[in-house]
Amino acid sequence: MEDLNFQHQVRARASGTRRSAVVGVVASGNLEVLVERALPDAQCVVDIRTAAMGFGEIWSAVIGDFVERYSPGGLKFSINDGGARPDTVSLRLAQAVRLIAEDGQ
Amino acid sequence: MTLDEILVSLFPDGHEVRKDDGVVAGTATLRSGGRMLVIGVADRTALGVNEAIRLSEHVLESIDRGSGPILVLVDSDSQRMSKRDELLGLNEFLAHLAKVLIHADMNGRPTIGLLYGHSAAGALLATGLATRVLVGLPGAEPAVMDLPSMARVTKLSMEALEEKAKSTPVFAPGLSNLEQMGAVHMIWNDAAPLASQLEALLADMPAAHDRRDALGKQRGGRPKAADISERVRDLALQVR
Amino acid sequence: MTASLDDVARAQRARRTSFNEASARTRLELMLDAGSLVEFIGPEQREVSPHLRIFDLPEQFDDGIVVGHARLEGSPVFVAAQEGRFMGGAFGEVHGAKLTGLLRAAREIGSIPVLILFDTGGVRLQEANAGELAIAEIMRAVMEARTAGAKVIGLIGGRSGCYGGGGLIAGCCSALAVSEPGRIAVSGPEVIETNRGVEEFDSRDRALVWRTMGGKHRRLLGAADVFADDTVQDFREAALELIGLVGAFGPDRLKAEHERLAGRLRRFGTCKDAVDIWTAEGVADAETVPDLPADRFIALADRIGRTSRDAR
Amino acid sequence: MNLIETTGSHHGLERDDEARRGAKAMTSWQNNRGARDARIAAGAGLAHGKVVQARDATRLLEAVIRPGDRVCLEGDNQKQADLLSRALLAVDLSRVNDLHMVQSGVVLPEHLDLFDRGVAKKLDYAYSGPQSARIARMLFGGKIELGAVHTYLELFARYFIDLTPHVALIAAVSADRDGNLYTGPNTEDTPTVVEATAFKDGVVIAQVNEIVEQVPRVDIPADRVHFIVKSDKPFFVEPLFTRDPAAITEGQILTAMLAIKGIYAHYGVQRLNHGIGFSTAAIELLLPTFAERLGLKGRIATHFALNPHPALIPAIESGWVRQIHSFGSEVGMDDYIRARSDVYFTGPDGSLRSNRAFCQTAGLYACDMFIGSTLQIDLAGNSSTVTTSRIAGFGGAPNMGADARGRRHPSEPWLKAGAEADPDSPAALRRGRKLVVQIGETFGDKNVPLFVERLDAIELAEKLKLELAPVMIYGDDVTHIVTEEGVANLLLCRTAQEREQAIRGVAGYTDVGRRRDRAMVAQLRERGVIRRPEDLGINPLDADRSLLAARSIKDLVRWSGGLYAPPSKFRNW
Repeated sequence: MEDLNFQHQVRARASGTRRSAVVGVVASGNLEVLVERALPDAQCVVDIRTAAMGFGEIWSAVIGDFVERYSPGGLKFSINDGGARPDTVSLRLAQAVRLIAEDGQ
Repeated sequence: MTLDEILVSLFPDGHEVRKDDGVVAGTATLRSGGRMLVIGVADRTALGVNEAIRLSEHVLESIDRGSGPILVLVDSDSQRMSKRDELLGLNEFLAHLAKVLIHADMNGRPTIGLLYGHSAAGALLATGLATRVLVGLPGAEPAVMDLPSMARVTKLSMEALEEKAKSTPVFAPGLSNLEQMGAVHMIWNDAAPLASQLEALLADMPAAHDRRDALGKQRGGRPKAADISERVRDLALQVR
Repeated sequence: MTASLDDVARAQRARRTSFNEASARTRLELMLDAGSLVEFIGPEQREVSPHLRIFDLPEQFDDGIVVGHARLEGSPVFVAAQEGRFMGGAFGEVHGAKLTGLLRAAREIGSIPVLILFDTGGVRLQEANAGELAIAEIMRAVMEARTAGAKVIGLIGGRSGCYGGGGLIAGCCSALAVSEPGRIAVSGPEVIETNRGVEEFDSRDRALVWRTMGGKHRRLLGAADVFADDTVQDFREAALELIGLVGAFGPDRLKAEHERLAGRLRRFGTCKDAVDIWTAEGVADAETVPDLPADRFIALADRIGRTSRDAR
Repeated sequence: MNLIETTGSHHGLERDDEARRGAKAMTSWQNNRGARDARIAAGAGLAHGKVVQARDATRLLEAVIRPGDRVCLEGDNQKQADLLSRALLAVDLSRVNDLHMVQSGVVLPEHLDLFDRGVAKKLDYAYSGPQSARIARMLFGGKIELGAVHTYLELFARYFIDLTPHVALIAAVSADRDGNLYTGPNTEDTPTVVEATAFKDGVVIAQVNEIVEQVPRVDIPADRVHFIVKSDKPFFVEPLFTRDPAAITEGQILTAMLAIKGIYAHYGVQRLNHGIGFSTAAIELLLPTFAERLGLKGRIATHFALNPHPALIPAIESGWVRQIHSFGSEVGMDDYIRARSDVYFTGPDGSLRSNRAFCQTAGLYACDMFIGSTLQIDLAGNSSTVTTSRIAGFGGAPNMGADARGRRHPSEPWLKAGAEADPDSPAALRRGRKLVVQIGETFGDKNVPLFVERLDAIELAEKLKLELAPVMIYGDDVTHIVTEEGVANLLLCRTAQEREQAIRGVAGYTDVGRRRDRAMVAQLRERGVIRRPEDLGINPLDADRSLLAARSIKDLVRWSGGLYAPPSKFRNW
């Protein structure tokens, strides 16, 4: 397993009021993303534990594009990865943002 | 110890326990003079639908007509792995046996398991692990999963698995591992008469309440189970 | 009670959603009254398995099971749903302890039913001893909860089926609902083939696997009382039906179960294949049973009339 | 002497001598006919009429086949003359050896065992899917003398020019006593193989599942068949074209949505061929849902050159598809096809008539689009399914995925593609272009990237000293690449550099993708060379499995009204 951590300063706070949400499942080629509204508005943190070693550069690119596109301010993402492909990672991150953007608990 | 040696050592006052095609059943006289139902699986026999229905029948009959504690002797294979057994619903037969034992235990017929040989997987769940107190005899060799199968599935070498097994009791076969988990409550001394050890246990039988997770925590085998189940229980009671 | 707009939307989605395909969380979200689920020790608590790290394997924040409290048609229920895609839904230490705790609460309360959405290959290999013991504790807790008056309903239709110790827990439940893709057994097809050879059981012959272990066979045997079509809404309805059907547990149940199982052995003990059993039950064209659509199959099962009601 | 017999093979000369000995009265211009008659006479002792017992199959082959013969052992990506391949493997090496196998498919283990044992020596073939790893090892080890790897149509063509079989070993469903053959839904290559063999003095031996009074229809007339061997078991057929909808991912659905909106709808593609991957299965399953909501029914995907894909059942049942001609059949589809003869080609008996050669030709000339997946794409758009340790062959994809230079009839998509590629030429003199689309996810199984700087096929060609690298589809034939990141329209690229950046621009997070020139990619996007999901009005979050018309094999059975009977390995009931 490999642990990765990315921290970004972002333009704006993510919308919605939900405190946390989880999408995806840890399985071969899949991942789970736990997202929590736990940070100052201008910050975004992504913690990753991945079964696929040596893909740090790709993660960095995927997370960079994601943060640029969605401006997920105030959100902390925790990822358990079963070796998902980058497009699956992007999709799950987008799904997590959509889910936490809902109102409610 | 062989089954006969065990029975003699357990019941010096006599027993009518018979073995038939690997299925053990009968009654025995305790030192205290009371009677005890004895059932079990011997000779490393696989536990299939035929064996399970016979065993549960003895227990149900005894619930109706007998009294006293129940002893479950275990030297079995795994559950019987066959098309026929699964076709006929082996899970129901094994669950039925376990249910009958649990029910008896909860209703004044305390159950003791005595693991003296091998056992594995579904067979262990339906017998020894369905009793209130599971006792191990030295030399018993339970294996929830055998290491070669584990090696195949995990794609780790036997050496690697054996190395890991040194640092944790959580996956490898063996009596002491199950003891640390809290599954085996105690290991008797096979050099001393078993009868007195049985009498001592019966005299000081723990309550029917399942405390195996607490034992596993105390013995360091299961660091989280007791706390997690307790927390869930508390949370669930709060929402009432 | 009139359904809220949320519940109407929920029911529509639940009717369209395959139970087999849905995740554990989606099953619960769509099966239970809208927004009613309160999860205990959710993923944000990060109570992961303490053992998977030994094998350098990824963890899941909820260890593959969701447990909580919710409402079903307005009434309280406890629920547990296994995620069959994480480690095959297998029982590990934390995974199992969550269900044990839930059942222990159900025993203390006595009146709130427990729904278990099984989706499991059995014991998690990497923590086999802890998983095996967790199953033993769950079986005990199910029986104690039932004895205290709680109904424990098993719902089986996930992709990992209900194998190994999961099959034994299912056998302890008050009643089961199963769908066609659902499977209930102890030994998995590959396990039988590996140990006994391909002549005993060809695990790649999936038609054989399903007619030996699948939902239709289990329903016809009476091992499951309700056959659900593979939608989340059907499982909701099945759960409601079973909660209504199940009576109190007592020793008479175990005797009746004994008769039921002994009778099964007498009648079908020499059958070589599920088709022989169905034929012995008087089903004409028994080999077509796997192809029957749900409504016709349910009519057939009802006509044969085998059930484990009051006998488990 | 004709061309074939002057290729210098000493075996050929030996056979001529033998022919002279066997038929003294013959003129020197009919040696081959004499030789053929002698072979038949040698086998006749084992036959009652034309029928030979299965246990005598090896003896029959020893009697009929000569060392060094060109032998076509029928086998393609689906059906296999498996009894005859086992019989051939068992021959006495002193009587039969050093054969030159000319066959579509190297699929069964026995096909390669022939070379290990020395029964065969040289190989010309088209497809080797299941044996791709072993055939690579044997080629490296020099166990096989390779002629060439072909496309199906190309190998068929050579059957009539310079690779004509001396003996064809074929498979059919049934035969009558005279030798009329019914090949059933899996007719596939048989008419082509028999045509080349029987009309050029070769011997045709058929294995059949049963011998009947009257065959349901005559697929091969009796006078082209010399021996019949009754097999105990039906010949093997691989369900190669069945894709379980349960395994289709959200990424594949997104990619399929992009293809439908960005290509099918854009060009109005009605006549087409689909490859066998999950991405194209996703397209098939999105037709009655996503594409229907876009109002595309009747405007796209109406006529196919295609095997009977089970995944197409919902589209057929929803009235999308007018006509399908097939290379072969598909296991479990027979009853469905029979009941949907408006759509499929069927014989007077009601069952499917497939024909690989005609269908390949149809795909090449009468289809406006090929869409399929591949394993590797390089910066010029060349693609290959070869990796350094696997040689899967070509099969039919290059015929489908090539612009037919001989095409003369116009159609809207063809003309539109031609205009995009060459806007400056006068319309009346401008060739159209076939749409050749490569579809796939940027990372494949085990996170292996689809895009590479250099194809593994080149390394393989160097190792094996091949003159040509095994390229599945050449870059200059490829018109579009679709990934989850977007659609690249290579027709609109004017320079090699633009082409490279267009490819990099849809290569996602692969090394190739991350090394893009971001400014140039942005510019290409403005020109519409690259189109992202949002450019096509598609939200990736909408790419959900609930969009699939069928999400399981069971759903396909339901759509078919119970007519589709999937093989056991695809069932979960």
